[in-house]
This record gives sequence, C-alpha cells and structure tokens, in this order.
Amino acid sequence: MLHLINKSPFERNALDSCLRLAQDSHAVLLFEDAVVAAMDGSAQAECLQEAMNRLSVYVLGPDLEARGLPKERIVEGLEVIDYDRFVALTCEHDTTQSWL
Amino acid sequence: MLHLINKSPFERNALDSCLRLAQDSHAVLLFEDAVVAAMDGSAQAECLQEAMNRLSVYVLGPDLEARGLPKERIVEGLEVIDYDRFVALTCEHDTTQSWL
Amino acid sequence: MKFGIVVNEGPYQHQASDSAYQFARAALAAGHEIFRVFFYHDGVNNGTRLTVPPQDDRNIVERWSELATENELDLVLCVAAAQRRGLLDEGEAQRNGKDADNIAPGFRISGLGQLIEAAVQSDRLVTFGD
Amino acid sequence: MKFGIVVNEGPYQHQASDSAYQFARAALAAGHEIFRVFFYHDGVNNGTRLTVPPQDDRNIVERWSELATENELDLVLCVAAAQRRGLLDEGEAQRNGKDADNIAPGFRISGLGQLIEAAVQSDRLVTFGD
Amino acid sequence: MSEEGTIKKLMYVNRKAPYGTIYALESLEVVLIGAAFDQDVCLAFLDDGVFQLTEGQNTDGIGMKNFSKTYTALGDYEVTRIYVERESLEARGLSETDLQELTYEDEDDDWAEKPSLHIVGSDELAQLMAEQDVVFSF
Amino acid sequence: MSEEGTIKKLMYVNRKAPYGTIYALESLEVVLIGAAFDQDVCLAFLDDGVFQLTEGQNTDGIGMKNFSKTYTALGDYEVTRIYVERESLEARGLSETDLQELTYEDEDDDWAEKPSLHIVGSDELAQLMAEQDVVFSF
Repeated sequence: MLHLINKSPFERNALDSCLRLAQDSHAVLLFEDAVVAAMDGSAQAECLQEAMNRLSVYVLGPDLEARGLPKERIVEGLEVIDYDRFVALTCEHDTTQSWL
Repeated sequence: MLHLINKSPFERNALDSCLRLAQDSHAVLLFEDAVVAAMDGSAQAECLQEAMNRLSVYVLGPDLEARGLPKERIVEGLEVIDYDRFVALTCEHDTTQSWL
Repeated sequence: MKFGIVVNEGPYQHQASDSAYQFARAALAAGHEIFRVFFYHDGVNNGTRLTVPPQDDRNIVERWSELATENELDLVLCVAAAQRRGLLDEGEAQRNGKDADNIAPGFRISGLGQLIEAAVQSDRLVTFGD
Repeated sequence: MKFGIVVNEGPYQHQASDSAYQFARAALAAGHEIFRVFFYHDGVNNGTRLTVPPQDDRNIVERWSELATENELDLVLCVAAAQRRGLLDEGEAQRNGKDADNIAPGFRISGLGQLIEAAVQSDRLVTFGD
Repeated sequence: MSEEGTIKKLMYVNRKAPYGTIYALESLEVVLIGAAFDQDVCLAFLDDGVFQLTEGQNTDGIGMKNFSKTYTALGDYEVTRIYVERESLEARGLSETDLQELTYEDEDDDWAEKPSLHIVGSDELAQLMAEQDVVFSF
Repeated sequence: MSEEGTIKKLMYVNRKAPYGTIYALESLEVVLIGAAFDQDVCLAFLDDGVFQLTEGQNTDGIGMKNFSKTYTALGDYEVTRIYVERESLEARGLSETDLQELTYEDEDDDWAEKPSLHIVGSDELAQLMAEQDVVFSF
C-alpha cells in the first residue's frame, strides 16, 4: 500500500496516524505541506528516521523546492521524487490511501 | 484577550500554540470541533486542567451537544456557555484572536 | 458595541459560516451593532444565489440574505478572492466578459480595504474560519 | 493502468486541485488512462466557468477544461455536493428554478454512483484533498 | 449494479469529528449510494472520526442537520462491518458505551439481529486496512 | 486614509505553510492593501508560517505563482516590524539564515537600511500579541 500524506506533521496528526497504522514494507509519500516533515534536525526527524527502518519513505521534489527546502538539508535516506515517479509509485502499489 | 479555538487538539496544533502564547488571565473559548478537548479522562484533559490554573476556559454548549458530549463528562471547572455569553465574552475582552 | 465579523470558509464544508451566523444573531439580539460581515478566502462562496441545499437542511446563503435585509447588514465579498473562485455580480461579469453572475441578494463585492476599515471602525473584530 | 482521481477541495484555497492536475498530466504522459476525475465536497467548485484569476497566476478551471478536451477526460461534479454549493448546469438550473448556471466546459454533473463506479472500474483510485 | 462482476474490498476511513466539517455527512452519503453496488464494504472510524458515532447528538443549538441516526440505518443497507479503533476512543475519554448501538439482521441466520460495530485495536485495524483494494478517505 | 484619525495596533498572524493552502498569499494581499490605512502594523510568523519566509522558493515544478519576493517589498509599504518565533524555527530545523533578508529604509534616520525581520522568543511574541487591538488570523 502507498500512503499519501499532504499535511505538515507540526500542524496535524495525519502522519502520526498513518505511521501508527501502516504495515511494514508499505510506502509513504510526503507531498504538499507534508514535505516540511523531511527537514533534517527538525523535531519530527527522529520519528521519520524510525519509520524509515520499516517503510519506504519518499518526498515530492517540486513541493520541497516551492517551500525553499534544499535537498541537501533533508533526512538522510529519504528519496526525492518527481511527479512521474509519483505516478509510477501508485502503479507499483495495489492500493493508495490518502490521509486527509 | 479572548482566544477562540475551533479545532480539535487531537487533530491540530491550534490549542497547543494558543496555550504557549496566551498570557496569564487571558480567556480561551473552545467551540466547533475544539469542544472535544473538554472531555474528562481524555489525553488532553491534563493539559487543559493545567491551563485552567492561569486562564479562564469556556466551552460552547451547543457544540458539545451536537457532538453528543454530556456536560457531566467534561473537565471539572470548565464553564459551559451559550451564544449569548459568547457575544458577552467578546465584549468583556478588548481583543479577540482566532487560532485558525 | 460595534462588531466586525470575518468569515473565511464557504458554506457547508466548514462550520465557520454557521458559527458566524449564530454569533451575529446573538449579537443583534443583545442590541449590538454589526458594522460589516466580511467574507474572505473561500468565505466568498457564501454569497452565491445558485445553492440548492437539501430540503431537510438549513439554507446558509438565504439565511445570510434574510439577516441582512432584516437588520440592514453590510455583507461584503472580497473582490480578489471572489474573482479567483467564480463569484461575480452583474458589473463584474460584464467587465470580465462572463455570460452569467451568481451573487445573492444582500451581498456586495468590494475591495480588501473594507476589511481593514471594519477592523479599524469596529469595537471588536471576530474571525470565523478553518 | 486505468486511474480514477478524486478531488475534494476547491480551486486556489488548497493545493489539492493543483496536485491532482499535475498527477493527471504525468499519468497521461506516461501513457496511462484516466477513467474519470470525480470532484467531491468543495472540489465541485473547480467546475465553475465564472472564475477570473489574476493574470499572473494559473487558471485552474480552464486548465482542467483543456486537459479534458485534449484527452477526452470525464470530469464529473457530484450533484449533491454541487447543489449545496451553487454549481449548476443548464438542466439543474431549470429544474431548480435558478436564473443562471455556472458549469465550465468539459465538466458534467452526475451522482455519487459515478465515484463508486470509478473506484470499481479503475485499477487505482487516488484522492487529493485537505 | 456491479459491472462485469468485479467485487472489490472497499473501506471508508472516517477521521474527522462531525459538524465542524462536512466530511462525516458526505461520507455517509457515499456509503448509502455505494451500498447498491454489491461490493465488499466496511467502515473504519478512527482519530476524531469516533465522535461521529456518539449517542445523543443534538444539533438544535447550532442549527445544523442531525444525521447521526442514519448510522443506525446502515444495517438495512447491508453495511454490516463497522470498525472503531479502541486507541482512538480511549485517547478521547470515550468507551463503547458512549457510542450508538449499530446492528444488522443476518439473512443467513434467520434474520437474527447482530452487532455491526466492532471495537478493534490498532494492530487489527492496520491489518484490515492493508487488505483493502480501495480506501475512501474522509 | 485612516478615518476619524483612529490608529489601532494591528497584527497579522501567519501560522500556515505557503502553497499547501492560499492563506499565506491572501494574507499578504491584505497586508499590502492595509498599508494604505496608516495603522500601527506588525506581522508575526509562527508555527508553519515560518516557511513563508524561506529563501530560494521555486514553484516551477508545481505550476503555482511564486509570491515569496513580495515579502522583500514590504519595507516599501512601510511594513517594518516582522516577528518570527524562534521556537517555531528551531522545531522545524530552520534558523534565521534560511530566511530571506527583509529590510526597510528609515526615513527618520536619513533613509538608512535597517532590518525589519526580528527573531523573537515565545515570551516576547506573547507579550507583543497581548498588546494588539486587532489580530488578523491566517
């Protein structure tokens, strides 16, 4: 399953709830305002790193760039993707769940 | 100052931020989805009780009733008010701040 | 007291417009004056006369129109926010080459200066939103 | 792959409609089929032809209309959500005694069954919202 | 009404409190329409979505339509699997007794009335979610 | 344009990230219009609002209008007091060097260029908020 998160974890509980209920080996894509979760050294970084031990976590590059967040500053191991890869990810996973 | 909170503290950071920045003796009104913060025995109750030591905290009755939350079950000392009192509170305080 | 009221979300999707309406009614009932209700962001969607809500539900737009008529309320939609979202009065429609308009009775379209003016002229500004 | 896309928020206020559009374009460019784009909740507001966005900004509604024409996309506004929020086509306007309609080219209004059908018939359903 | 005989597992995920936003009501509208499609349907209530199911909702004071009784009619629409996350209830100071009773009549068991509401832990809910073909998010 | 000479303390409070929602852009539109009213204006950026001020925003990939350069023009509109909460920055892995430089020319000091952006702690921000006559929330 591919989990879509579009909300900042500083503002809402969507990422928290997703991580509570996502199964090992599921994938998570951070996009829209959720890309702020990717910043290294943030209060959310540790939680994200822990999640990356059991889940594949991606972040949408165009949304990072819009918010002025440089790729060099994000949590190590996070994969930055574009819209083409976003589409490909939805193909690779049978089901997509949006955490609105 | 009267602080208006209309978001559930389980979903968003509005109440948190408000409590971080509200000065002693300010007032806080919980309404709309924020009334769920009023439930006794919830994970937010302790934080609310602490806030009540230095702030006046009110909760809008009509919004409690809509969500099926009985007045007998809310945190002790919280004042349940109606729309008339809501208007009166905005008069008693020089400024109203909405934490959207 | 003289109140300014700001509504930042559209009808039905969020409770903001409902809460603002209940607040406005209570304020009027208590003898207060409402200097202006300013609709900003998606709040401009409260001003469309094309809504057809279910028969067993409240009609949010009509309720505002009626409250405005009964109490001579000034209901203002922000023009910039309204244009983005497709809320037009007859003049705006003509100026922009549109073949229809959709503003409801009792509402008018004006600039953001009306919001600042409401903030400065009112004793209290109360904002309802998401 | 056959995609169903759901858009739950209106234009400009949230990024949902923008993200859905970028996703749809990328999917089409990769040779995938889009079975339907279903607009629900405030998402129905994407279907108004009365928007006049600033000249230096994107025109969200027009972009959807053009994408639909170029790719024979099926853009559906939920009728119940649309009625609540004031989105009408000519037929709906007549049936409900309204003097104007506001639906944009390339969009049609239909029932919620179209959402379930999109979920069942598509290989993937992807939802964009608040 | 299912086309080409496709039967999918559909889950409606409800995470928002009622009335503050319209998602609860419009989710219910999808569920009712969707019931005609003969799919394998279940509902999940978690996070603030658990407040949608509370007993005794009264919207007179806010002037909005009270749609809470519709949940009790879901059984008539053959929506018989409704899951509520225990952890979400507990964090909000609620328990099962605060929720409406939701039941259905089992046609395979002489129309015996059975509970359709099930309180499940996060682990079980996670398992159920992972099995779905389609997830509707509200 | 101030009427009857009223001068109020107005604060614009920005708590949301840019682009995910329109609040940042439409807040800026109010600030620019409001500048003509000769009121005592300041801006506060806290919570995810601090992301509105980051340097190097590039919206080409999302097809939206990049309005970040408008913040640097605020000085020309005599908006000279912009407060950013330090605690919000730190929690998000940001520091002052990640933000755009915002300045104004001080007409009372031979048009010397001065910083309009001030990083303040929660205590100071709380104090500033408490002094306002009107708070606009975005």
